[in-house]
Amino acid sequence: MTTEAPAGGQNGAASPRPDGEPRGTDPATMMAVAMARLLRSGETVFHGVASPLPMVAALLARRLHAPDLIYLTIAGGVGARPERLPVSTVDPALLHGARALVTLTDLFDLSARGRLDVAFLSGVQIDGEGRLNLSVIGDPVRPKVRLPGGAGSAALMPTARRVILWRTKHDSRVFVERLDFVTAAGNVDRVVTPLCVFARRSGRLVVESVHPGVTAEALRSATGFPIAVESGTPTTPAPTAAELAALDAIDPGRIRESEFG
Amino acid sequence: MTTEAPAGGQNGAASPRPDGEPRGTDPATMMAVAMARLLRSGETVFHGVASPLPMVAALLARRLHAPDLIYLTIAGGVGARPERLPVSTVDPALLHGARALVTLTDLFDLSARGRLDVAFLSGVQIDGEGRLNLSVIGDPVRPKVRLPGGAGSAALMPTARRVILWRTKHDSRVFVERLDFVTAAGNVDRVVTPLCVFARRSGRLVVESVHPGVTAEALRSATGFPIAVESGTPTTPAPTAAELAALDAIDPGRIRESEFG
Amino acid sequence: MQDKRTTLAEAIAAIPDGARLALGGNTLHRGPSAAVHELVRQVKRGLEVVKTAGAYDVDLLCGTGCAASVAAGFVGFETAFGMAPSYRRAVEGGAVEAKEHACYTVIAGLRAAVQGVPFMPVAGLGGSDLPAVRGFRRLADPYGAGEVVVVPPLVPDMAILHVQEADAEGNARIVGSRFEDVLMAQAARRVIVTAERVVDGACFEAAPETVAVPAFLVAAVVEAPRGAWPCGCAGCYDYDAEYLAAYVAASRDDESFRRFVAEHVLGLAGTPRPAPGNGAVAAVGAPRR
Amino acid sequence: MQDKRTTLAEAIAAIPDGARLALGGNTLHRGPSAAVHELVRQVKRGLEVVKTAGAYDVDLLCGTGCAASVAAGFVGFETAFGMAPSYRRAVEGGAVEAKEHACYTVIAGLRAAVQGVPFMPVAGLGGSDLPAVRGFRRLADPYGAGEVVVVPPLVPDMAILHVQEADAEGNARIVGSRFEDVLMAQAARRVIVTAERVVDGACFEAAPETVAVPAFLVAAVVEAPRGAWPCGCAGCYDYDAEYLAAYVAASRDDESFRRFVAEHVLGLAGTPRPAPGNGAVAAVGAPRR
Repeated sequence: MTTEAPAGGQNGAASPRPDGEPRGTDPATMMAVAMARLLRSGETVFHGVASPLPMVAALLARRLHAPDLIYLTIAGGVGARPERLPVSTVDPALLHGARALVTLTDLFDLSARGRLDVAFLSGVQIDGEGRLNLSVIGDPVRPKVRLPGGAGSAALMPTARRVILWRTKHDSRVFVERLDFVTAAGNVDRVVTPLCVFARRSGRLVVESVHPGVTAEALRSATGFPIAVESGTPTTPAPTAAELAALDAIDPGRIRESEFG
Repeated sequence: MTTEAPAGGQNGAASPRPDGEPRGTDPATMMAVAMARLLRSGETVFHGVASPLPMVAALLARRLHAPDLIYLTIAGGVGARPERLPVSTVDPALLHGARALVTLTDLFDLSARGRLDVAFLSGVQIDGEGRLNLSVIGDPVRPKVRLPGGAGSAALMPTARRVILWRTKHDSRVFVERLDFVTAAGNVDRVVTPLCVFARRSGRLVVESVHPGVTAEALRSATGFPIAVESGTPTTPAPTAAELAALDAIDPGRIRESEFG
Repeated sequence: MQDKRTTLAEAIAAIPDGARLALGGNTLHRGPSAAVHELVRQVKRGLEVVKTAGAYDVDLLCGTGCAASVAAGFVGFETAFGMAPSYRRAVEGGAVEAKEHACYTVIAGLRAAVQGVPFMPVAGLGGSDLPAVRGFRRLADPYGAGEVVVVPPLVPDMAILHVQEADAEGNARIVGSRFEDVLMAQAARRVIVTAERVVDGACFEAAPETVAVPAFLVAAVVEAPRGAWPCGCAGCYDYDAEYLAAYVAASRDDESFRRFVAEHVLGLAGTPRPAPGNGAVAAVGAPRR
Repeated sequence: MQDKRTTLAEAIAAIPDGARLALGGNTLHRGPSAAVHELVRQVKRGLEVVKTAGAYDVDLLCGTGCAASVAAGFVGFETAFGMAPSYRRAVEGGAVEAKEHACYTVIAGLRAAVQGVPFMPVAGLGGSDLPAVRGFRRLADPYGAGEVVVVPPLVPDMAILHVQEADAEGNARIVGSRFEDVLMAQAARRVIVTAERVVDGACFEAAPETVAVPAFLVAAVVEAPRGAWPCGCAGCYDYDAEYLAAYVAASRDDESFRRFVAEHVLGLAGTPRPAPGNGAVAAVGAPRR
């Protein structure tokens, strides 16, 4: 999965970095923590290529509340305990400590037969139903922008039990009313962005919580499809001291920030 | 593949053991040598379970005229060099010296895509087209005799480039006019028995050569379908000294005889 | 790390009557015999046994009335011991249904299960009566002119595999031939691993390629030294020719079979015969005894 | 034992224009870059490149005019280096056809090739525009009510794999992640293996599980130290971040790309850059440099 920008690699350029907020509310930390909180012990959890935030989130969850989380990657090491975090999330660093090897084929099959609990996926465009586009901007045959391609998404989104989308840029070119191409659609459970967490209810993305310091107006104007942000919409809890300590231990080099421009 | 008898395990009870013939014309040796001669260097050659004669034949051919023969078994060791020959032809002895492991699935796939050169198969019944029955005698639903089953034959016979059938018993209950059940049909090239070698021409088995000491009459009466044995039908050449020496080296314990009663 | 170790009795108790069981190994090699003995002791009924090529395991489950059907490409004791006597008798007498298969159609059904698809195409099978008697359909190739046999999914409720080494979490190391064990582990709803030795999984980190089944597919781990006996277990022990010959001989009629089972299976109470050699995993393919 | 060793130039010379090439590895890891450089030097044209997730290999073949189409689930340099610039430009300009795929549909096509069947069913894909734009058909389940997408066979004329060790006969040992290399080796009509080191195959006998591709599938073996560079090669070297960043930067326009290729690819003449470390295969997953 990729969060590569459609043009020029200026990822996260629109991401807010609120000043004066408590430690740990920078977007990368907020996202990693919010994503980790969605994972449960015992679940099989997969991410693909170009997925530093899911990597950090899965390792964070396993260190904290989900010790029996089964961490699966394209590198194929099952339950790896990396000594350093790579920027490439297919890196052999993700084999360290693994006691068994699987292939990407094995992992797609796992999902296909309904045994993958969580897949992390992303989209260059994401619509109000949580569908995504990683294929093209413009006409599919002669596109304005050829995107990297959907990787695992078209196969995993309908078959993984829960799909968690993440995207480090939250603006109205990403969260769009209408996709240029539907690369994948399916079992989206949550969408985590630098501004908020969406949940999918009755087939539509709704704002579940707004990150500290993000205004309703900022969120609405950054989102290309209609959303409701009520006064009662909760604020995403800031990272706890335990979460921040665990993050420091897992990701001292702040690889989680590598997806941001 | 099996040569187990349909009732009572009296394999080879009807096999002739001509007296006074030169050394090496015993049925097991004749068959092993005749089967080995059919193999060529560079070919991928497979046998399944219960296949001592094909095991000996493949190793013999590799030692003599087919040094680059690729010897494949269900044990999965590619190019094994067994230190002793097992009676069970799935034995880990067939892993010794292997430099790569494959599975039975890999080998069926190899044949399915047209890349298996030779499969050795057998039948409890074999008809005049070279089709075989390893499933049932009598009615398929409530059989008089439940046979072991076709193992690889139904899949391999139509897809392997050349199928070599062997059977250590040659009588009119084995070589029949009509099968009770067609377990498998396909690319039969030769059939090797204690009495003769059949070749398949225009879809029918014809006698290619008769083993030393076997009369035309004996062969005809042992075969349940019509065959032509002309005065010009060649005699299968007796094993050469080189073949016998190689056999002694490969199979000092005469495992090749284990299929005979 | 979840500790999935349990006793053989408990692991097998979780299998309901009527379950579809895939058994690892091939003919005389690495069959999960200790688990099969426990199935017999627990008087399971109505089992469907799935195997590419079975011998003692399939035959014993048929002779003891545990199996109602067998989906296998081959059932027999190979050249040394001949036909499977109880399987034959049970099928011929109508007590067990022999679901005609090629090994490759068993594999195809397992593959459909692994891949979560409603059917798996299989090359070959032309001219065979097998597709017709099994009701396997043919589908036209939507991209070309031909057609191909498709096999429906074969989803085992449980796969039972015997391996040389496993850790407490379920990572299972197979020495030598893997046969269809990996496919079965992926296809099945649950997996029981019995192992010659339960080891510290840290030892797998140096050679994870030798671990055939990852722990997350495994529900229960049972330490079962000589758990393949009377099958062989590569690197550990050869098949027990004397026992197998006695088994086949005793199977000549129901009465002698019952006596044999009472003595050798029901009387075993989970304790395998003492090993003739030591239990260490030696190099595969080396001469034995 | 056949000695299949040859030079990179000769191995690549056997590939005709218009061939369908499957490339092993994944994104920045163990791609067969030395072979790709040789394809560029030999000015191949009209290639179809098959890969689950490609980066430098696919991008370079697009930028140099070697590739006419790409069948891949993903083409990009991951987070550190961003989009694949030449791939983008070539597809957007119409010079290269991007055959839309999920990684799993590439795998399904390869599986159909491996199994010699006219199509392979694939679970998932519901709601995606992919089956429609690729012309993938849906078939009704003859055993039930649903339907499933089926993918036609994807048969590479050649698979090119870079591995850590191979013997002269072609047995290929992969350390760490195997990606789709094994599937590609089985699916392809011919296989070229490039290896960090050609070793005496006797050393594989102690651990045949580590040999991913058996020799009988392999047509040619080329010793190519640092043959994955600028990709990484597990246990040997990391990907070359500096080079890749320079490559992506130089790809901003045709002129600077051409200069970069002339200097770094055409100028290489088969000689990879000197290794920053030694070439020994170390434990995978250990910290590097």
